[in-house]
Amino acid sequence: MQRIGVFVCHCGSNIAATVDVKRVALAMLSENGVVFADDYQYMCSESGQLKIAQAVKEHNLTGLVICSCSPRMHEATFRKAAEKAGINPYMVEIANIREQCSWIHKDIEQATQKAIILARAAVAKVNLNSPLIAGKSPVKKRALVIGGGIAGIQTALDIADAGFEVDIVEKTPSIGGKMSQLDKTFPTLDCSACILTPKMVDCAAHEKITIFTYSEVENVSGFVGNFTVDIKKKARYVDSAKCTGCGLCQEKCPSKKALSEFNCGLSNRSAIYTPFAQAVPNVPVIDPLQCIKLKTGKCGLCEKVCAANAIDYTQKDEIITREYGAIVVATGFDVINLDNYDEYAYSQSKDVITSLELERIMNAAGPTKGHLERMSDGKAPKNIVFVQCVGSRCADNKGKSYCSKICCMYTAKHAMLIRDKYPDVNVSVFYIDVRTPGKNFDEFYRRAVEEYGVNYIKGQVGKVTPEPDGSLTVHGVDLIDGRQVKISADMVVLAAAIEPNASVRQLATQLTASIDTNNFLTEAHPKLRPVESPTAGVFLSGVCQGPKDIPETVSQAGAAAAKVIGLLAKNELTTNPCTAHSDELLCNGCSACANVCPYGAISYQDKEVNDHGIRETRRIAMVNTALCQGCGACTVTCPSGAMDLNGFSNKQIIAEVDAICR
Amino acid sequence: MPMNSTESFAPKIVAFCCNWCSYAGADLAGSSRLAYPADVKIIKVPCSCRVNPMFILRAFEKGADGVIICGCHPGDCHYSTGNYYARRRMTLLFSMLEYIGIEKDRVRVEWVSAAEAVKFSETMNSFVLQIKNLGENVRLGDLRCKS
Amino acid sequence: MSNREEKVLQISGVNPRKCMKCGKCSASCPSYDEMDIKPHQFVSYVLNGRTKALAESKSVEKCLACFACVERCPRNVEPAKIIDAARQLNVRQRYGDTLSANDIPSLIDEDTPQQLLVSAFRKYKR
Amino acid sequence: MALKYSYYPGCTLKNKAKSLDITARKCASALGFELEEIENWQCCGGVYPLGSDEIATKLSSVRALDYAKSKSQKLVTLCSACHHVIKRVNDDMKNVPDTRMRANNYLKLDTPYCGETQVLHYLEVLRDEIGFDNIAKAVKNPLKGVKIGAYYGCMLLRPSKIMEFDNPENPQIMEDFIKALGAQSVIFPYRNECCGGHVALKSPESAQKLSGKVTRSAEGFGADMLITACPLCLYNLNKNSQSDIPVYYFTELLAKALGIDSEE
Repeated sequence: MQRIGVFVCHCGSNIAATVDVKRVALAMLSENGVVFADDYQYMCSESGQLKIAQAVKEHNLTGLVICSCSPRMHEATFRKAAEKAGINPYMVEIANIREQCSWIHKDIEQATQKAIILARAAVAKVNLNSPLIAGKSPVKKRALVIGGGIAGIQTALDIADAGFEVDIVEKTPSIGGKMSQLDKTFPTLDCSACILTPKMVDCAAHEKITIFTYSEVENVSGFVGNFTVDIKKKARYVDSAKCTGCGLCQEKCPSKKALSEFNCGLSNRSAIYTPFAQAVPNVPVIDPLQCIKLKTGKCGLCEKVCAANAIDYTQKDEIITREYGAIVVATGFDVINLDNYDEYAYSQSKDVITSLELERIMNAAGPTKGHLERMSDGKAPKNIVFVQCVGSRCADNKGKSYCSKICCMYTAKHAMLIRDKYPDVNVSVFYIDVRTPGKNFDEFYRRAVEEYGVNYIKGQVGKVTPEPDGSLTVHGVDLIDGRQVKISADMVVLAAAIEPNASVRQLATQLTASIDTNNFLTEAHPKLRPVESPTAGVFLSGVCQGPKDIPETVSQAGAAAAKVIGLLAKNELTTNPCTAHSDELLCNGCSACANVCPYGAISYQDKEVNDHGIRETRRIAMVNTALCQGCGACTVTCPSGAMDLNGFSNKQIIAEVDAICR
Repeated sequence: MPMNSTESFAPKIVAFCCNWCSYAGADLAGSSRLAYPADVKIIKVPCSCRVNPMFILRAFEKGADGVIICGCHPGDCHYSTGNYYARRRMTLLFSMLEYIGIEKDRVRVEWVSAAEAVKFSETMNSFVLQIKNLGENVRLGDLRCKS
Repeated sequence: MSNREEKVLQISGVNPRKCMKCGKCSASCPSYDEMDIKPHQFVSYVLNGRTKALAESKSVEKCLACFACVERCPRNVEPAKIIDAARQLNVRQRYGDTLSANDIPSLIDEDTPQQLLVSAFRKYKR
Repeated sequence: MALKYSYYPGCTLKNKAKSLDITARKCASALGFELEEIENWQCCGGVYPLGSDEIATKLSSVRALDYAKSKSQKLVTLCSACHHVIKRVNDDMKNVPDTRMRANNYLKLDTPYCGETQVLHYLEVLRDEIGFDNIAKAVKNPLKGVKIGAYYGCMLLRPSKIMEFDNPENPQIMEDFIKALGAQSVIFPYRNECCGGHVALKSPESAQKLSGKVTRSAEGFGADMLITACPLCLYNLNKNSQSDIPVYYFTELLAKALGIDSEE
């Protein structure tokens, strides 16, 4: 027989304003097993926890029910408090009377009634709880970082500097990511490559870091501390060990029609290529769709000119299996496809470009060697119009519902840089709102307006019409002036929304990490655990979690690294004791449970049992508690009812059902 | 249709929510103050695949008027495949309910992610309305269970 | 909210609160210069209880029903439906007609398509 | 067996736009499909009633749609206005329960009409059912060297969610049609901007301004002529744009290319 104590939290007025907490406590006193019930302002506070300890001592309690906020919030807090007070932490149940009661109901009577029922169910469950002891599992002291942009690079460097091994998996031929494509960075206008390339080189040189470029995650299994990951190294057709990075192969390659991914398709590249001069590693790859040798068998020029004998047309994709204690997702973003925005004539005119394309045009290593030119005729533009919020903040299925966050600042940057370098060029920016929260951000935008004379127009553009003379007419509205404006421009730059890299969907499934409706990875808690995924051992870094700029990305990357270091520093982890177990007298060894177990945690043993005096050897299911994650699939599948789950046993759930329906 | 009694009739509804998606979705509905009727009481389970059809029948025996099972979206299960098992089991339960002459609309399966607070609240509102339209569960209630 | 505002909202089926005031409707409107109340203002006129002014505006008859604002609105607000609802308020009233059969002969030529007359009667007359 | 469609000609095609009707029918039989005129069709009203409470103004469309349903045929239209109205009413009948219920209450059909009929524009028949490559094969007099601007106007394209005709900002169907006839298509940005025909009766000055923009834009990009599907656009561009650029119905060109005599 349990001796249960019930504690009803006011949560300030969050609960107490809608739920009559005294009545809930009083009602619990007549429940089976309850010997003590009380209410308090803040149960999670130190004095609240002290109250629990006192009651345990005074009333010799064996189980606790806390009626408070969601267990996702403070279950761990109260379990610790119980342990301190000398009760097994798994003898605690939470009745969620805040998120699932006081916050959604207005009527005090109704909410109080519901709180009583929820508390009743928790009491019924605790009556059947039994003490559980958590097991231990070892931690593999290596981290995997998926994605080699600035987020992945920073995370990897921070983890490696703490002395742990890190692997970076990057799907393109070089690390560097989107930041390597940028020309200058706001709000300081320092050159992106100047601050990024040293970090890339550091990564390559770090003894604790292994970089797998041109590689993808193929499969993930295991759990926190013990992940096993298959990495596919795509055939590079170049032996990285032999290649000296001289670049002669690229120079001689006769196939030069492919569009350069790095330059956003604005220039061409050879079939054998490194994406950009500072690529890490400085080892080219052969694009099999463009290579004449791989397509037709003829050519082989690169092989002939390679003094290091590094070319290998027979290379095949390779699978490498590695073990990790923690995984960081840093898959970054892409600019949205603009097919839904043909009113801006992006597909109809070469002089309508995205902001990322403008970065390449402004960059000395870009398609125009840094000269501001129109992509259609190479002429210098005299009038440039920027359009903000293209595909952001939409509620129409065409675009994204969120604000892409970085566009206001990079547009101000572009406008300022152009006015600085080409003072005779007129620059107009159509905006809906200018959003510049951030250190020195609004000052930066104001400088664009006040010092550089950028013409900011409040209003959106309805349509861009290409004209017979090659110019573009921008049809917009000036809401402050109250008139339609038509600007004749030579170049239109669209601040297109950003979205998570498409690979993240599949990756989320592999990692069983949840993603939101916009394909951003979900954090464990939006405020308190912003760099952790709800899946233990999986961490988030950079834009894969939500739009952010470089400084924010770098801080989040560092935070993710700190979390990983905290995990890898442990020698072993406490495992979840809520695992399955089978009753050897009921088990008939049918294998149904092993067939549904996603973790291969169930095996069979021939074991001698004593069934009511009859001794015989039977085939019996055994659960490996280190592997079992406690989903409970086996418990429902088991035809004889032998499988049950600690913490969520059949009897416990039925007791909750009964208490609710009573 | 017992439309006129829907005002006074407060159905008993049990909602099984998986710990990773739907329970979190319910929490988010709470912190976003998206109301749904107090008739819904949530039982947390690790995964929708932990819900034994027997629990549902038990709830009906004990006088529940509707049972709803919420899990992660297909493909997003924290345990990879649990929600697929749940879906298959519930399909069988539906045909069994139909076979024994019970309105299968008293049971619903919905996928609600941790981010879908609006969907959670809308689902609960519509389910309660559906149960109110069906009226009290009289056919499944076990008289021995009535006090 | 007055009866008239409610009526406009009910006829139009539009939720004006979805508007984020970007002005893309006004940027797209081919009749902008002819209108006294501009497309992006339709929403705030309804929200601020100025539907009477909206119904009496020139815009009511200047809207071309070309649906450029509907197509391009990033928030699915459909401004064309608001101004059409304001027009409906007028023509559904007694003496709300702004065209009579007697006016027709002076307005047409030998090529005028029937379609134009039919739609004009829908637009200007109960 | 020839493909058969229920055909809704509409008021103007029986009168001022007879050539649109005649050439369309003749081309249809040359291309192996038949337009069966819906019995006792009534005028669609010319404009789609935007009010969510409008029922009576939608009934003529529903009758035509139900007729096509009873014959298990797709409903084909030619005039942009008719197409716009009937397609949108059909969408209401399919997706707006209140309109569906009240319209059916009025009509008292044997079985309620719930948006079952598929509504096609003649151009969609050419593209999706016949195929532009087959049309190219049937062309006897290719319109070599002719530069043609396709003027879409508003009603075929918008709102694209419901019309589902083509990309509303960068449509291709008429350009592909022009190419199938052996001519050269001229893309000009005003091809999907309104010509102002809707106010041609009471604000001719607006109609002049707007239609002028359309023809100037087309001429600027080198179009020799314009084609359209809409009798009102054709009238307005001819009368109000103050340009001499010829405007034809697309079916007139089709007839010419197929070598069909377009006289009655």
